[in-house]
Amino acid sequence: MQIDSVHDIQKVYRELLQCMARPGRIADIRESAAKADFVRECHPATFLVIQSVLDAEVTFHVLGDRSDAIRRKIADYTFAAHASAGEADYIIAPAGTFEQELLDAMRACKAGTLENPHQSATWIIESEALEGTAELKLSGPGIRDEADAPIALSEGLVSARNMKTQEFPTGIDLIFTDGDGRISCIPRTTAISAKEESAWVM
Amino acid sequence: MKRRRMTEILIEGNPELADRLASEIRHHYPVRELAAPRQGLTMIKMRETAKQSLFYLGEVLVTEAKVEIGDHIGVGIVAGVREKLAGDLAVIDAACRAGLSETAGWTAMLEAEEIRLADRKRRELAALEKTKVQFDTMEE
Amino acid sequence: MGYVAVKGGTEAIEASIDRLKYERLKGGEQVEVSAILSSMRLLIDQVMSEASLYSPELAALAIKQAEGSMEEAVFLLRAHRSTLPRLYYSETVEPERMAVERRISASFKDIPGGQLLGATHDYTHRLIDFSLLEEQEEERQQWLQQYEGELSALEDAAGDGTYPKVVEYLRNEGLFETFEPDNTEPDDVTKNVFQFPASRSERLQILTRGQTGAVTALGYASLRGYGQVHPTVGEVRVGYLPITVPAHGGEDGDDSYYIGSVRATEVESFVPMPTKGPDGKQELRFEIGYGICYGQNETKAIAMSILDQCLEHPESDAPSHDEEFVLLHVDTVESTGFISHLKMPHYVTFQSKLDSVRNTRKGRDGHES
Amino acid sequence: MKAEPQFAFLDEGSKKEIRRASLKAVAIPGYQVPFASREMPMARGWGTGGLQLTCSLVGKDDVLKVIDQGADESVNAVSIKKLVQATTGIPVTERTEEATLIQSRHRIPEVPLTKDQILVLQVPMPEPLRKYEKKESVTKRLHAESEYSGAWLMLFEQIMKYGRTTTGADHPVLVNGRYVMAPSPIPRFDNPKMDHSEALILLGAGREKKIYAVPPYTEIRSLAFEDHPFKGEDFSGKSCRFCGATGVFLDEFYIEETGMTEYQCNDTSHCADRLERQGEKEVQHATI
Repeated sequence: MQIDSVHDIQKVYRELLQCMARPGRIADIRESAAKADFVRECHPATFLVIQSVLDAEVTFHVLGDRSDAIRRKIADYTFAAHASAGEADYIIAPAGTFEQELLDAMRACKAGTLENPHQSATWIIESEALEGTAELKLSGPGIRDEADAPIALSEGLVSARNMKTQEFPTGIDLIFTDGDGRISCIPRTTAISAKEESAWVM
Repeated sequence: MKRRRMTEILIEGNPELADRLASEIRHHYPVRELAAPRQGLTMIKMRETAKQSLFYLGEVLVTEAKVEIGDHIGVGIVAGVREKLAGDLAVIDAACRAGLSETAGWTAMLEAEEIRLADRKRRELAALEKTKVQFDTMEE
Repeated sequence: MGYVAVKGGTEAIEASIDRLKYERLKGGEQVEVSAILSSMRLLIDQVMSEASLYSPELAALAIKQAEGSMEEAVFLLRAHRSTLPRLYYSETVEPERMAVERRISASFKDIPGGQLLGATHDYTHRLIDFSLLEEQEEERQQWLQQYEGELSALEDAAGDGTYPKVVEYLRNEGLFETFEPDNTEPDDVTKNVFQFPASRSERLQILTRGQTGAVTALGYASLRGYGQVHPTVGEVRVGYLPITVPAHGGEDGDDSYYIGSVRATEVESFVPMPTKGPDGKQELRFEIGYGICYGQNETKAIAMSILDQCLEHPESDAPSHDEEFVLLHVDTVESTGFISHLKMPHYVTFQSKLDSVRNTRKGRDGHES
Repeated sequence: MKAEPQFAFLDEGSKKEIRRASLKAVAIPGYQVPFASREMPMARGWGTGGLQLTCSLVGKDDVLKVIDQGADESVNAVSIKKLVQATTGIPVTERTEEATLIQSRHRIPEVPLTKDQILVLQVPMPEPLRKYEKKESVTKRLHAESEYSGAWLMLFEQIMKYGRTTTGADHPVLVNGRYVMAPSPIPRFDNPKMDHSEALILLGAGREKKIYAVPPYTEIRSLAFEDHPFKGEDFSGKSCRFCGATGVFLDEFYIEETGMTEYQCNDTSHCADRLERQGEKEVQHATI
């Protein structure tokens, strides 16, 4: 079945919006993702998120060693232009991206300015399965008290992200996708803290 | 004949010429319609003369059609609502891109139409010329 | 105060729309779109210019639907534009390629190529012509035949309809600064957000699609003293600009598609501005204000050229030099929309204000007395 | 010469831009994200910002409610519903509980909204600082620097002059302790409904080309001084003449025959609901 460029994309967007508004919420877009089974280069969920926000008016950057194939696919489907990690509006970190490369790009990417905080990079990160036990606690706007986040985030990533968001309203917003058609978000306003039993403390 | 010159003759000239050329192709080759004539917009990019910079003047309504002959895609674009002409232009464009033998015989017809257009333009210019203010100085 | 059934709004709207149609039809006679197209040239021009959409056919249809209301007709085209895909961007239109129908200069008595009056209302006396009441089809045809007959007897003119620009002639004399062609891609206010300070391309785009009356009023204000630009019109020209679209994979301009032409009015205004000479002494130099709009609308194009020049000099504190003041208030859809929204009910906001006003009368200590 | 019908009027490219701006707005609560507002077949100032948000959000499974000044059957609300229905075919409802998308002008419904609903508010003037600073370039900087002394000064001056703040609707709020925001011209009565709302609230200003948001569970504080606390419109001792409701926003009517002032629910669907439960079948309501 083909992806319906109007209705599937609308569904994905609505889930994405609710995820951005409710950090830590896991949304299931499997039904639409199943139609993107022709996509081999990245998770079908990643492809759908990309389809719902990218077009010729924005730029993107792909990390990882398979970046050429993914880049071509995205450019073909969205007409978005590729740009460096420091300039791109969207940065895509496919599964298997080396942590060092990801951290370097996170340091380099746009975080917006105090006057134009929206001119910042949005990250689309392919993650381990977004389910199971939460390693992290989230708090901030969109969250009543605290939320569990079953998102596997390395200590390095959390600290690079926190560096980038410490001067609100500048910052970066993260979208996570997994191989089973799930998505979740952590916007810049979210405070990430380790569960008490966790091995590391921020 | 180059595309710029040819499309101007076909669009400014008598649309029967485009119809005749396109019919000839349709008669001999299978023409696949990729996009039926549809309306859309073309944004006009313009240079201004104060600082020589570029800006967008506005959009113009166009009719566009796309066809395929063999492996060759042809595009017809014309300002205004002119669906028949857009379709014919697309066929003619595909024929030229494919280098079909019929196109070789078109030059004379196009040139004849071009001459007719030039005549019309010269008459138009002469008429405008009558509204020119003459500043002849009186000399003995 | 009567009670209206809960379905009242829906029914009233239907009835109101019927009433509107009745107003349009009750006179008995209807003007055909083709008649508007062939006889309302300048109205169509103005609608296309403010709509920023060149299509005489659609403009004529919109005029009929809008019962001749300028703001409604423009609104219809703007909204229709939102539903159409933008298929192409043209190649850069170089203004000297205009096939000129009319050009005049106020700066010189004679200009290279001559003053060409073309068609203009400027020298008609504005007396109502009652003979138009009885104008007959036969008469019109006769006049046309005679006029066209005279034309065919004329000797062929030389040239291709293009003319040198007055400004180039003065640039060659060193009176104007020369600029290298700047091919920076323009910004597009209809696709991307614009922020202040606006770019030159954004300013020109907003002004060229501005409401004729608004652009004229602000240009006039500048002339009268709420601004510091009082120009001499270097050149006004009216004519057709050829439009071409690049071919995918095309090699050069000869490979591109010619798609037709659009009529436009273009103006260069000359404004003397103080500047520092090479020896540090104050001297004057001419600068150019640029104006252009779809169709023949010379007042708007001249007013635009004044405002363009004003906005190039934000150092003046006059309102016509303030880009937020000018650019945020000249769009017809925005200004007429916001003015007209005052017709909507505001009883919640009024109730809220009423509460505040009553409270202030209860006592000054913040407590109910 | 006919155009292809497009689901929810806007083309997909326009929707994408609005969606990108909305996502940023949610990520930066209270910050006004600029967007290239599209021209709609409805006048600027008549809810085109809200309508663009609704069109970017709406899907086949949605149920839409539109209210204007509290009324579902206001002509403007009807007109918006007609447009969305004609381009999407989705059902509309007057019952707040049934709606998944609620577009509103100047009111937040009396029935508390839930996490499965999105509230879209139409905004005429999104800039809360515009009353004392006319330039956009300056207000942008003031927001960047969190320089809100002007907003406080305005309230302070009102207290000096009148002994209390005299704001009507659109009383400014502080979002998540960072941005001062115009809540749109909702009455002060509705401001507290924004605080830690279960529903996501999106605000759209079409003419001014801004989108901003209040995510769920976000702190919204109405600007006020400790010795002059914020107060909503006061309807104490008054009740709806139809359903008898108290503690709701009321419209005031002068009854000619009796020379008396009477009150009725401003939220017409809330009132109708109560009446229905009280056994009244035929509901009559004044609307404009």
